[in-house]
Amino acid sequence: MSKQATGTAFVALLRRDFLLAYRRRAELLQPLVFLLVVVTLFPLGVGPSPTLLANIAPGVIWIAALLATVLSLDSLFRSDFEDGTLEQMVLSGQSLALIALARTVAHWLVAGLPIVLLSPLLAMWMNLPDEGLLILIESLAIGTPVLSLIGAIGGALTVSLKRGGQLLSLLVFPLYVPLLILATSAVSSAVVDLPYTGQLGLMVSGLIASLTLAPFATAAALKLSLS
Amino acid sequence: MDLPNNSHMLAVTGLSFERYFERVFEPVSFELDAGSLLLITGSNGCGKTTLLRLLAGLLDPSEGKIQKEEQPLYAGHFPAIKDDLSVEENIRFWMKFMGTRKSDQMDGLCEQVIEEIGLTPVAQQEGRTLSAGQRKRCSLARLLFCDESLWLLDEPYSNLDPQGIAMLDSILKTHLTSGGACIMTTHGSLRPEGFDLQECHMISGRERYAGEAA
Amino acid sequence: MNPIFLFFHKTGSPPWFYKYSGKLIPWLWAVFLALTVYGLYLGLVVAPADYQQGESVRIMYLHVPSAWMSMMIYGLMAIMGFIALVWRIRIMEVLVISSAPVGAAFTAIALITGSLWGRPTWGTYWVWDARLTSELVLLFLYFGVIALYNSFDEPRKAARAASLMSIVGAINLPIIYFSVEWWNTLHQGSSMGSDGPGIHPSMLLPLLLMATATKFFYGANLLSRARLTLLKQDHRKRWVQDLLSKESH
Amino acid sequence: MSHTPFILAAYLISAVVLFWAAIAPVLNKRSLLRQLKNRQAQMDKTQ
Repeated sequence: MSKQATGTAFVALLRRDFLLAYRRRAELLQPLVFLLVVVTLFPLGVGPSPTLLANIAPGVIWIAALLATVLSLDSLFRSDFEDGTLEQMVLSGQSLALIALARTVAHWLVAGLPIVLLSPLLAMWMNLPDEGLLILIESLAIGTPVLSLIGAIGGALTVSLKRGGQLLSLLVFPLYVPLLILATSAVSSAVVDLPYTGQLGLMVSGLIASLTLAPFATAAALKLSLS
Repeated sequence: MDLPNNSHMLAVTGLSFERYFERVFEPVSFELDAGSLLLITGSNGCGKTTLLRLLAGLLDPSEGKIQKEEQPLYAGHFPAIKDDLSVEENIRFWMKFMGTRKSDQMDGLCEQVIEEIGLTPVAQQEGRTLSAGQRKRCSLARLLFCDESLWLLDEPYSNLDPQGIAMLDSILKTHLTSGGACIMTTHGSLRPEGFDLQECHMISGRERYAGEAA
Repeated sequence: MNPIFLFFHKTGSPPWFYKYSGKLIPWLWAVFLALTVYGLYLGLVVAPADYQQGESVRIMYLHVPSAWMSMMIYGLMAIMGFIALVWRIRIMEVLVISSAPVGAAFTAIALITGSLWGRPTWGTYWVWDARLTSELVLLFLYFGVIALYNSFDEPRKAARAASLMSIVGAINLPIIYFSVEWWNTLHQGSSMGSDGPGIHPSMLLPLLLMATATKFFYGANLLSRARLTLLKQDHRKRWVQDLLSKESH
Repeated sequence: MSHTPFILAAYLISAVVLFWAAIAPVLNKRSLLRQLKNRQAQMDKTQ
C-alpha cells in the first residue's frame, strides 16, 4: 500500500488541529482566564506589598502557568480517542510518535504560546522588576513546550479513563519539579543580577531531551490506551 | 510468495485474546484469499469486534498467530468524524493523512467520493448535524479512496437505509472482483446478499465455560 | 528461542513462580531478621553517639537505608516495567505493581524518620531539606503509579500503564534529585548528618547491615505480594484449583 | 532536650509500617483462600 508521505500527514494533522482549535476558540480562552485568575488571587491572599509580590513573582507566575497547562492537557487526546480518530491514525502506518508530536506542537501553539505572550501582563501585576521580565519570557518560551511534551504522556496514559483529569495532575506535577526549580531560579537570579545562563542552558537541554524522548512515551501510552 | 502457506492474503491460526484472564472467544483459525468475503457471526459479546481489532493490529494476540501481507483497512464502530468539521473537511483530512489512490487529483476525487456515498446535499454541514446513518456513510468514504486490499468492516450495515445497504454492496462487489478481500462482522439480522461467502461462527470464552460446567 | 527469553518464559509461568517463590520467602525473612537484629545491636548499643548530633544520629540507621530503598525500588520498577512492556512478560507486570506499595512504605518511613530526626537537630519537624524534599516528590511518584494502576479495570492493561509511568518517572528521578539538591544549596538550606565516606566505621557497619537487611525485606515482601496477586488473578485457572484441592485434602 | 523520645518514635513507627507492609499480603491471601475454598465447596455441593 502506498503510505502517505510523513511530512504531508504531519502538516495535514497540524492544519486540522488549528482548524478545530479555531472552531472552538472560546474553549481556548478558559485556561488563559484561569491563569489570570490564579495570579490575581495571590496579591489578594498575601497582601499587596510590592516587595513581597516581587519576591514571589517568578514562582507564582510559573506555578500558574503549570496549572493552566495541566488544565488543558486532559482534552489533548480525548476527543480523538472517543470518536475513533486515534485508532485510525494508529492504523494509518504513520509513526505514532510523530502523530503524538504533531498533537503536542499544536497544543503548545494554542495553549502554551498564549501564556508566554500574557506573561508581561502577569509580571506587571506581580511587580516583577524589569531586569527579570525578559528572562521570565525566555524561561516560559523554553519551558512551556516541555510542559506540553511531558504532559502529553500523562494525557495519553489517562485518555481511556472516564475521569482522568485529577489523576493526570497527580502524574505530571512531580515530573515538572526540575523545570519549576530551574525556571524560577533563572528569573530570580536575573532580578538580583546574578548569572542565569546556566539555568536556561539546562532548560534548553531539558527541552531537547523531552523533544526526543517524550513523543515515544506518549506513543506507547496511546497504543496502550487503545488496547 | 511461491510458498503455498504464504499465498493467502490473511492466515489466522489458533487466535485468541484474553481479558480479565479469560478468553474473550475460543481460538479461531481461518484463511482468506483474494476475492473472498468472510462473514463473522455470533451473538452479542462473543468477541467479534475484538477479533477485528486483533486483525487490524490494535490489540496483540494472547495466543495464536496472524499472518498478513499488508496492513488492512479497519472500519470500526467509531466513525472517526470530527463534529466541528464539515463532511468535506473530514474526508479531505483523511485523504491527506492516509493518502489516496490518485493523489494528484484530490479535489475531483473528494467530490466524487462524497457523491458516491450520497452525502452531496450535506457536504458543507458540520459533523455534529449528521444522523447516525449519514455518519456511517461518511465513515465508509474511506473504502473509496484508500487502496488497501483487505477490508475489516465491523457491523457495516448498522444504521444504513436500504439505499445505503445497496451502495455498500456495490462498493464491496467492485472491491472483491478487483482482487480485494473483506472480513465483516454481523450479529445476524443484516447479512450481505448475493455474495459468495465463507462464514466463521464465534463462541465466546464464557459460553464455552458454561457449556463445560453443565 | 533465545535462552534469556526461554528463562523468563519458564520463570514467568505463574505455577512455577508460585511454587519456588513460596520456598524462598522463609529464607529471605530469616536473613532479614538476623541482619536486623545484629545491625540494630551494633547501631543502638555498640556504636557511639555523634559528637555533633548526639543520640539522634541513631535514627540514621532507619532513615538512610529507607531512603536508599525508596530510590532503588523505583529504579527496579522501571527496569522490570521495561522488560514487561517489551517482552510482554506477565510476571514482570505483577512484580512492578507489587513493588509499588513496598517502595511507598519505605518512602514514608524515610520521610517520617527524617522529620523525627529533624526535630532535635533543627528544632522543627519539617525543613525543606534536599533529601526530605526529593523523598516527598518520590512519594508522589509512587502515589501516581499506584493510582494509575487502580484506575484501570483490566489488570494487565493497568499493569502496563503503571510500568510505563514508572519508566517515565525513573528517567526523571535523577533529574529531580539533582535539581532539588541544587535548589537546596541555592537557598542555603540545612542538611542532615552526612552519610558520605567520612563516616566512622563503628557507624558504617550497622548502616550497611541495615541497608542489606532492607533489601531482604523488600525481596520477601515483594514475593509474597506477587504470589497474592497471581492467586487473585488466576483463581479460575487450573493450577490454582489444583493447589486448593491439594491443600484441603 | 532529650533525644530518646524521637529515636523511640522513629523506630516504633518504622516497625509498625514495615510490619503492616509484611502482614497485609499474608492476611489478604488467607481471606482469598478461604473465599476460594468456600466457592469450591459450594460448586461441589451443587454437582
